Amino acid sequence: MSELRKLTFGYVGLLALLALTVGSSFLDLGGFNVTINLAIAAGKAILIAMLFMHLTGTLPRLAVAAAGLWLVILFGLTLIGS
Amino acid sequence: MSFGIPFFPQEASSEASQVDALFYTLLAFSAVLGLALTGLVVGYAVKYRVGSPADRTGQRSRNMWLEMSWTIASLIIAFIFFGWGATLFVRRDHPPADALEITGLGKQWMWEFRQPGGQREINELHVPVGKPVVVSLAAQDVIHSFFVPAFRIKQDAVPGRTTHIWFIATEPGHYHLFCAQYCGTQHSEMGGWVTVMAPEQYAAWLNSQGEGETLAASGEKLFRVLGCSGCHGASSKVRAPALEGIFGRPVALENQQTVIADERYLRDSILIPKKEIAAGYEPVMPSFDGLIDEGELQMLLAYLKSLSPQPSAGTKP
Amino acid sequence: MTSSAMTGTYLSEGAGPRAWLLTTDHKRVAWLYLVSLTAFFFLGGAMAVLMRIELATPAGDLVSDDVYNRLFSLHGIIMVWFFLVPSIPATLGNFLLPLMIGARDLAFPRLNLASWYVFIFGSLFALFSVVAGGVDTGWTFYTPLSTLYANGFVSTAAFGVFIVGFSTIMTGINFIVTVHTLRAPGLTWFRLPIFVWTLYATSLVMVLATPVLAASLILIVLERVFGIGIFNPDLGGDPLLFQHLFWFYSHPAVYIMILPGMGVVSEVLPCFSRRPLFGYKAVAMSSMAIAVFGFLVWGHHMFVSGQSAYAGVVFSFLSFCVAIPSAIKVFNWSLTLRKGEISFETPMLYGLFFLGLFTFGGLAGLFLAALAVDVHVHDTYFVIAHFHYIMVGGMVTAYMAGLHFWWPKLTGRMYSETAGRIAATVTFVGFNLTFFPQYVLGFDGMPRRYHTYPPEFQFWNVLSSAGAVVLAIGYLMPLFYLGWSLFRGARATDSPWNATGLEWQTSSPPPPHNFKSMPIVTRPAYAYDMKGLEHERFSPHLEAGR
Amino acid sequence: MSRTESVAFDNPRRERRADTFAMWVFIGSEAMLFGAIFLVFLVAHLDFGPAFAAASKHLSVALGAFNTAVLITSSFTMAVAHMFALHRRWRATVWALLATSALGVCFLVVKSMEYGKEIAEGMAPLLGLPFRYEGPDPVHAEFFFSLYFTMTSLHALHLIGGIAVIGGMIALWRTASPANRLHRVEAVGLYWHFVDVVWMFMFPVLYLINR
Repeated sequence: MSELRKLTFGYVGLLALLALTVGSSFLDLGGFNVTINLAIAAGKAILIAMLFMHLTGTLPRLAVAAAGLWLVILFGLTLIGS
Repeated sequence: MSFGIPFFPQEASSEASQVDALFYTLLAFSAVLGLALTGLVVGYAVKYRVGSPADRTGQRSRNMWLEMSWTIASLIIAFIFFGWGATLFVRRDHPPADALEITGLGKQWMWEFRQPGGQREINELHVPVGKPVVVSLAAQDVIHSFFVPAFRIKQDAVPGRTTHIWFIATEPGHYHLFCAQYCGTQHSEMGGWVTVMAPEQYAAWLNSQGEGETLAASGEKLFRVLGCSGCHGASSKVRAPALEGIFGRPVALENQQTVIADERYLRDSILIPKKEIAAGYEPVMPSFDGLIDEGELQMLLAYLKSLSPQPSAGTKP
Repeated sequence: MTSSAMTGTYLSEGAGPRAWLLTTDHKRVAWLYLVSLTAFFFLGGAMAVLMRIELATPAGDLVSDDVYNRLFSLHGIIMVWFFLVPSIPATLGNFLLPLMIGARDLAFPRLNLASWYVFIFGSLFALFSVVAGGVDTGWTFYTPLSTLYANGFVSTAAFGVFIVGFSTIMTGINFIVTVHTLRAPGLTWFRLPIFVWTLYATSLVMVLATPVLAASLILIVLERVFGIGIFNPDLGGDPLLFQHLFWFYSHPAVYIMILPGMGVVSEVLPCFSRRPLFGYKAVAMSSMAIAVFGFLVWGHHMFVSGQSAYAGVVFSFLSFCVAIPSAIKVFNWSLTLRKGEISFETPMLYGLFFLGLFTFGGLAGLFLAALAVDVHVHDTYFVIAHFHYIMVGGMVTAYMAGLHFWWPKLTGRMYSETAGRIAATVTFVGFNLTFFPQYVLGFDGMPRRYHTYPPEFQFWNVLSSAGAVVLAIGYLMPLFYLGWSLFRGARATDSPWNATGLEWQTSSPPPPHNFKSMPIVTRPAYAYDMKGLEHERFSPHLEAGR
Repeated sequence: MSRTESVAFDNPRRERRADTFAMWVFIGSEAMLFGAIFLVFLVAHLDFGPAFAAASKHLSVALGAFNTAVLITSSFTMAVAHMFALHRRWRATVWALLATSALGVCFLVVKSMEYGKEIAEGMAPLLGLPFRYEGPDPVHAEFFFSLYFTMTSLHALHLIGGIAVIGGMIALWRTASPANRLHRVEAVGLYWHFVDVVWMFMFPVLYLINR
């Protein structure tokens, strides 16, 4: 069943990314640690969204895009103020 | 004033007439546009009421040219008002260098001011006419807001930071001082009067108040009582940064960054000494958070600023 | 018509509390909301009247400062969260959205009923705070006043608002999904009535902004109950961060409130002018623009708060931008009247009054967006006047317009036209008398939330207080003649105003699942200039090919 | 009519699409809730970076990483349940759902062990418990722990909600039609995965600040 293989691939990928994020945090990369951690977290989120949540179709993507845009507004405009 | 009914507030600062110019322009614009629209709607309502003989041919339910032109016209007008308001606003950040510096402390429910010479006033503020005055504001408990309608100025006093407001009073007189930010039970009682006096009278008034201890002098005393001088003093055994001339200077930090030693930095260094550690020093300073109140903090800041020769006009964080 | 006209309608399907309290019919849920919101409106209104009576004299002689502070705080909390935010969406929107798009119900009928129960559950907390002794933080819950210094029942009130937020989100999700998935065949996006567009835009704001309010209220409750210090400067917290989070919700919330009002007026004006809405697409798109831009301007509540001047300039610029779509709408509504055949029934009177009041409220917004002027009038009665012109003069007037417009559809009965016109006029006069003086007061420098004030402000305050009494009469009148019409009103025909729109094609009141057969739409909205619209727009005998 | 749950739909496929869309809208809404809390954390982190980094070292990376793996596994079993549901293998679906909720319970057990350890060590600034913290800048370490407890308990509440809904769904399993079963599994699955995604961000942000 190729579907199961896809899910297993996602599962193994997620575990690998987890190992990577824990491992990288023990290296001292200055400010880059946070960036790397967040990038890996975003990677995990994309894996889950695409493989587990089947993020397809216009409407679900619209909902995700809207929330993403609004989060950018919230973070961006708050941080210019402080 | 007409028949004792107040239509327009007094103008008593250099800012007031400029803000009013913008205000009245906006008022004229709003009146013209508002009345024109009202006239249009009422006119249509009368002309095209049911049964009227008006001509109804050639009606359209959209007109690209018309819609584009009013959109663009609105945009242009909006940007003009934006630019005008913003130009006046950004000057709030740039007080003249020779300004008289007064500290104001808001607490439930009173304003406490300290003149540069140390004279203390409660819910009263005396200022000379024609001279720039900077009020450095702090709050002891909740957010308050320093508001003098006749000067057209307002600034919140926020706990945990110092904010500034400046003005040049132009008319001698007696003006309302309000707290504009809701601050609890007796919010509406919090306030009093700003008295604008001719410079000679102001000087005389200062004298009659007695030569109080200046804020900086109180701060210096506090500096010794709290034991700051034990480490920061020239002859101390513990190595701590010297504070002479620190205000406004760049400080190298342990994490390779550099910050300007402004009021925010000094305040944080007293209350949160571990936050930004000066390069080359051990982080041994204890926090004074909870040991001193806002008023005492203002004294210490005034003292530290007095150690720097340059004028200490407010720089906002 | 005889009483047999009432059988087979949603009203005749089961009586008694069980049939109403367990209903999943969107039309009945709308009534549940209507009744509860009316109660909250008059509760909040009574507090406003008490405040105005207190303010008739400069001294604090009627109530003490503590009581006064509780009055304006609860007035704000109740009016904003328990009336204005749900008002049009939860009542008229709930009733009309499925009807207008030709659906049998909202996408999730049980979720819809659940949202009302959540609303009631949340409102119990708020009512508890009222009865137990009130809240004195203002509706804005600014920290650190609300977390460290206020001694009222802040936690319960904030928790109540938090819960009501869920009800708002549920309604928003339901509406968004309904509009996307349940439109009748032929009903394309640009054939939708503007009311549906505005409900959609409002739902978008509800779904994306309310959670941020929920987060900030959770943090307030946690600070008060558990003593954590996120907004407490003594613990390293930042009181301004609360203002950012709060206004990220509360400024868009203003658009949650006003957008559906704009939608109602976009239905009423074309109907009584017998003209299509001028610039339909521009009005639809400007509703969406308002919903999006509304999120970019919250910092204009914080020009003097101590945020950086740079942020102030950015937020001022964006605030001027959000004025444009509103201006476009006003121009479009005005031109809709051109070459029409205008009649002045009660809904139209309210609609025209909305147009005037919204315009004068909106123009005051320009003053507030202009930085240097805002510094002077911020936190004064100028702001109070401005947002009451928008929220009460605009939103509540539109709500009354909609209520009168669709009352025949809701109830199957007609109200007294004379009484309606008198009430509309009394409201208009009372409103202006109440709030116009507050513009002057604000410019003169009277701060808001003042229990006592210097005597020179008394003249305008007396005018305003007198106006409040007139306004209260204007709002009480419909309670009586609409109530009377429920039992004694003449039977309404299916389309008493001869309006377009699918909701008018079914019976008044509608049957349980709205339409006897699935409607098919062949025309744009507001086809008032086309002949024979009753027969062509809606073809009841064609079954959809699906 | 009984093939759809809502009277508004006359066709189960359209209803399923609507359900999925509604879940995504709800997830967008939830993302704003967590986004706001993350923003609070970010602002504080920018202000008090060193204090936060020091405080973060007092959390157990081992337990945190273990729990992350548990959640990832639960997401996997949830995705498997959905796959079985698509193929109408109902018995296997139920087993996968049970495994998912068991993993959710496991996460909560480990999380409460962590809480217990932190409370015992005096690092929980809640309800007036004494805050004992050996390290620089205890004031802002306390701030960190306030945020830590707020964020993780909010996440845990969501997880408890998810477990409860799975339990309810299994309890009502026999009464539901195949179409209803499928779109319920789908809706709960989306929610579950979202709660997982939140943790994917929470874990590095809280546990892994410059070890």
